[in-house]
Amino acid sequence: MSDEPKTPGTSNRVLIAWLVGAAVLVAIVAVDYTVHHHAHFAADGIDVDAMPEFFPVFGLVCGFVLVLISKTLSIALKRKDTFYADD
Amino acid sequence: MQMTDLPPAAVLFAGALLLPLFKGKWRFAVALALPLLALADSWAVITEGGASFIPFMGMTLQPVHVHAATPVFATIFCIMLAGGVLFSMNDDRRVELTAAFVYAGGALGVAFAGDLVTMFVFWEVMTLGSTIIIWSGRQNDSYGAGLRYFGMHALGGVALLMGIIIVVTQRLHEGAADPLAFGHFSAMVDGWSHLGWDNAGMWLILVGMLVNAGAPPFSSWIPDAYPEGSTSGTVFLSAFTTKTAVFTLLVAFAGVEVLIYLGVYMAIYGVVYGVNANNMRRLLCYSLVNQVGFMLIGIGVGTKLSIDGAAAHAFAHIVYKALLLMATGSVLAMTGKFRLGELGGLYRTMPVTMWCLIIGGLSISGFPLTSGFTSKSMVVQAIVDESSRMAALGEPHTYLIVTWFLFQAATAGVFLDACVKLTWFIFFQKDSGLRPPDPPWNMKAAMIAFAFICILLGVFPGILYQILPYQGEAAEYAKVVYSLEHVMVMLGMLGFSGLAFFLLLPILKRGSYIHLDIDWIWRRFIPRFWKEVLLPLLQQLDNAQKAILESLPGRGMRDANLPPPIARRMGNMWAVSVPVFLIVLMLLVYLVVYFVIPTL
Amino acid sequence: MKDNPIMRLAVRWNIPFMLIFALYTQAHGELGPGGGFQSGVIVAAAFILYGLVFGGAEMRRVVPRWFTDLLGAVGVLIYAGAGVYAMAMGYEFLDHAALMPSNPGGAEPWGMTIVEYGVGITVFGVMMTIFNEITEGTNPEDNEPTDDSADTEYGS
Amino acid sequence: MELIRHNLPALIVVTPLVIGLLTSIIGRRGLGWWMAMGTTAAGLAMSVQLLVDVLAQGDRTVEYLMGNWPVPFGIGYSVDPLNATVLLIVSLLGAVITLYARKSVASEVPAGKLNFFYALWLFCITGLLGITITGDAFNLYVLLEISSLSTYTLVAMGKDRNRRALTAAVNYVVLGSIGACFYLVGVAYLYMATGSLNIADIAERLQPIYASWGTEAPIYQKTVITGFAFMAVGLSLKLALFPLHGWLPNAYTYAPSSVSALLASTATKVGAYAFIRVIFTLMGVGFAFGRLHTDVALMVCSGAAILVGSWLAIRQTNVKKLLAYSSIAQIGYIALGFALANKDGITASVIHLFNHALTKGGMFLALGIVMYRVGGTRLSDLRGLGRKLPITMGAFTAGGLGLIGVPLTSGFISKWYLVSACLEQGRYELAAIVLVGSVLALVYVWRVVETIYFGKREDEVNVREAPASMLVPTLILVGASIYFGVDSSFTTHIAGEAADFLLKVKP
Repeated sequence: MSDEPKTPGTSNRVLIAWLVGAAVLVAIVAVDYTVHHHAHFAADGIDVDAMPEFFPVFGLVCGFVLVLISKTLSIALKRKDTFYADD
Repeated sequence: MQMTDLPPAAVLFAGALLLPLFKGKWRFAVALALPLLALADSWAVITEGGASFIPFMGMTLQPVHVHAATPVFATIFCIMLAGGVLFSMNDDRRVELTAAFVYAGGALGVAFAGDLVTMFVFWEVMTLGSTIIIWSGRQNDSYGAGLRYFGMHALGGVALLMGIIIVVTQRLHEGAADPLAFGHFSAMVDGWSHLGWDNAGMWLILVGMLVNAGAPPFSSWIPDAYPEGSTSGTVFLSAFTTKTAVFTLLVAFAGVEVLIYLGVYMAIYGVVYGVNANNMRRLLCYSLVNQVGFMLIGIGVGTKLSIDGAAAHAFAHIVYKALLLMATGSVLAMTGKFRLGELGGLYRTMPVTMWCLIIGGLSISGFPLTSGFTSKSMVVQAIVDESSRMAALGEPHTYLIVTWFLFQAATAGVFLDACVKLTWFIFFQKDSGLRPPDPPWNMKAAMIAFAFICILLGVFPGILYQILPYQGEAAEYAKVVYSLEHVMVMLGMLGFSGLAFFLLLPILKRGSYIHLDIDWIWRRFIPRFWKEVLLPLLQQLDNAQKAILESLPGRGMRDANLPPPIARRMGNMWAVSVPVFLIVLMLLVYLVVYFVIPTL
Repeated sequence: MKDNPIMRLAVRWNIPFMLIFALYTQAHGELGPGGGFQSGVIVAAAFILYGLVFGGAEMRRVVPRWFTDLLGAVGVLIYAGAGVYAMAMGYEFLDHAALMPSNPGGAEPWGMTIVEYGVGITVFGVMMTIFNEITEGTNPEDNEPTDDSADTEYGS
Repeated sequence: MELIRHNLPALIVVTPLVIGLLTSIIGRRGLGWWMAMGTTAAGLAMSVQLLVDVLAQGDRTVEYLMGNWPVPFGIGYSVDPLNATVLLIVSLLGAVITLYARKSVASEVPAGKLNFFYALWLFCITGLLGITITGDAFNLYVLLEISSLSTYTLVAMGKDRNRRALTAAVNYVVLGSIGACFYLVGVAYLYMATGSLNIADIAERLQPIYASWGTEAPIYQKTVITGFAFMAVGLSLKLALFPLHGWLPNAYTYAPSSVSALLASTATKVGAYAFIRVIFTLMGVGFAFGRLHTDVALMVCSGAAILVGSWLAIRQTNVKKLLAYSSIAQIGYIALGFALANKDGITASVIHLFNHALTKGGMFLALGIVMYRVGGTRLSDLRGLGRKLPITMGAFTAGGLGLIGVPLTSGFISKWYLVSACLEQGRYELAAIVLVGSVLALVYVWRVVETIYFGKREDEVNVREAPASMLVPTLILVGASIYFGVDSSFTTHIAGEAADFLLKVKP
């Protein structure tokens, strides 16, 4: 128990982890640019998913949207976790 | 007696009876040997194509029957039980282990049920076993949660039973050769879209199965009940109930469109509520709903590949969900804390648990080289194939396109939620000061074994593909599963939804909150309504009734000036006056019915 | 009432006639109006009249309780016994031909007579038992609740 | 042997009557029980033999003439698959519950009255068996009164434990007598119209009367119909069919434990039998249901019985009374079955007569053990008994599962047939009521089971498991109710025979 509480980013190891993560994302973007995606629903004229970097963007947007939906709902539905126990 | 004469479920039920007789190491050995024995027995039956018949009310029961999806489900149920036993062995919860054997036995029984009655009986056995597991959780609200769980499943069971009776009666009238047979229903009734009396049986069966699958509006029982199990109990719970429901839906209702919509709702619901969840095991329960949603989509699409995908995903899901719950259970066991806000910084002292959790998390999000990738992508591919097939035929298929996009969105979401968020809050974020060690060896062994299976199935999908219902389609798909395009789709989506998590970290605050769900209706609204509206009303009625009784002439006898002994003997004579009045009333009713109705 | 001389006299004079009338009713049961049931009631009425005037205890001194209780059962046994006897002899239950196999028609009145006496005895015994039950010491009543609202509740 | 076999229909009624009389005279101390036990055991043997004989007959009937007087002048006993089954139910339950009764009764009834108790016990069984076997409408009334009068007294014998037994008995006397009177009035009306008292003969003589109704000059139309109405109400009361169930809950609750068990498992069953007999044999089903719409009245009553009975059962805190209300609901299932008047319906009815007798009998016996060991049957008395009386409470729980209709219990078989009968007639709403009734049953059984296994006792009473003489009969009944749920071939066979007989399908 000698370690002092640390916040992320203060130690070198954590910094390295952050950098590796960033590097992976950059690599994904780079590789994705070279891969040919074919449109899944070409028959319906939908080819947005064949655009380069569609899926990274889609992932980011979905992450944002879902979290925002959750948090919006949370405002209305949030209760103390003893809510039902209080009966 | 040959091995194939022995129903696999019976092995586990025998185990449930035997286990209390053993202690210590022997108990461990027996408990671990029995699931493996049941596995061997299952495969003996599967290769023999087992069939046994028992006469029942002029029809035949078929307790050992091999459906196309039986091998994959029977196998995973046995493996799961063995893993769960290994995980739970340091904990002396005797009742729970026995109940787990009953529970798994019920699940295995459903997987081999060749007729509706057998299926229903094992179905209810599962309800019983799982309820006892919840009760032996001894958490704060285990008892109440178990009760709600039991009530929910009892109602589901009634719907299922009612449906079975209707369907069997209809079949008997149609002169079907085997009215009890449990098989492909959706082909028997055309026009699923109409909800008439002649389809009522099918709908009721579907509803009964969907309750167990955690479909809306009954999704909330999963996050309500499962976190109340013990560390090992929740592991058992996560595996069987929902997956047997998936199995039965797969056998009976493949290709029923409504399952797609329900599945999409569940997939999104699981993520949305999961993001908000603070209890780590409750978060995993929400993701369980999300994953079952994927399976329902697979069943609803109903092509061979999508059914394969649903079955494979159920297999993979049992493993990684158990792994995730083992890991979180280990954290709970070692720290006694389950709120994400109270944890953090555990990577220092629990590396094994951390890596297992990460592997489980990657699997649940379908990361390449994990089992989730090889199973889930089958469903995705099936949606695309079915869509282009229908496009070629000119049939409406827009819903499939929408489903595909939402499916992918939910995939991205579950990575954010069940992998990144969970790992981050438990093992990293700010240091909570907790320094617990890794759990005892048996828990570590169980986690490592399941993590190994996740990776194994991710790297060598052929192992799983060859026991799927439609092996030909699966083998075809095995050739393209690791195409660069597939891999890059997943990496791109997952990587950047992870980025979204870190970008949004400031608003992902962690308080001790729960979020209201539909179960608010029966947990809060109905009890309150009963207590504050109906109950006073009923009491008013009761008082009114008493007042009327008091005013009846017979009542006067008590107060009349009769000599005391007679008055006492008359005591409660007035209580007779109401029934006598009813007698006269009934006579009147009968006379009216007899005299008036025939003349009408 | 036992201090009222008119009552005492009337009762004492009446009882013998009642008993004789009862016997008449009994004897003519199978031919004329009457029979075991009525005669039993009349006999019992005679004794009950006695009991009403002189008190139940006095009546029970004359015909002890155990005796009347016994008669209630014995009468039916006579009735049923005649039937069982027929059965044992290879006839149907209550087929009185069994009493005189040589002359089935002549046996019938005998059978009916036996049955009627059985009925009479039983009715007498039962009437007396009922009277005894009513007049024998009444239990001190207690004040337990007699309505059953305590057994009901609304949910939990 | 041949002598006995020939006279079986008479002996099965006469034996308990004669032995009962002897019991009242000489059955003091323990002897009374031995006499009752011997008699009921013999009765069981006879009813089994009768059932075998009946099923062996080509026309499925065994006739017996009292005093060799030909029908319709004398009283004829006739046995067919239906009443052979009911005879078996009554004598089986009678024998098993008598086996149980010795210690239970000794603890609840004063020693000086034991001979009367067993005498009345045998009279009650005499009456029930007699109602079942007789083919004479008036004789049925006499036997009805024999069983009823003895039952009133048996119920009142619970007074030493709880004085409310007296009130319950008085209520029962008043209502039971009205019911019997109504039945008698009905018989009188029919006698007026037909000049006969034999059920089969009345049915035959009614045919020309029915035929005349469509014409210009109807014969005895109002007489016959009024007679039927009186009979229907009187029998509904005996059967405790909602809303005429008022006498039942308290009578069951405050009677001695063994009496409750006997009543619950046989008395209402015999009432149901009598109702079935009147509708199907006497009135003729085509007429009773086709023209007079008795079935509508029955369906409404039984549907309401299921819902109201179950609902009231949920509200009880005395478990005996809870079971009594549950019986009212179960009577609803029975009545619903024969109201549907198709083969599945009657089969369901007869099977449920049998299964419910076993199940409810077993549960009342288990409660009797609680009474014997703990001294009360309120919910609070049962609290936490799961550990103290594991076998008894296990039996009770198994019986409860049967009431709900869980598969592999006999209740499932009955409900299966009942629901398919409803569906066959297209009565979906009735099928739904049956299902709702099952859910309500789940609730009231659960309330008790929860108390038994999860309740905490404040007072640590030291109770031991019941003596074997009480435990074995309980287990026999509950075990049988489970057995007939797993292997239902026997019950479905005899019930099917009974249904075929009533619907006049010749084998």
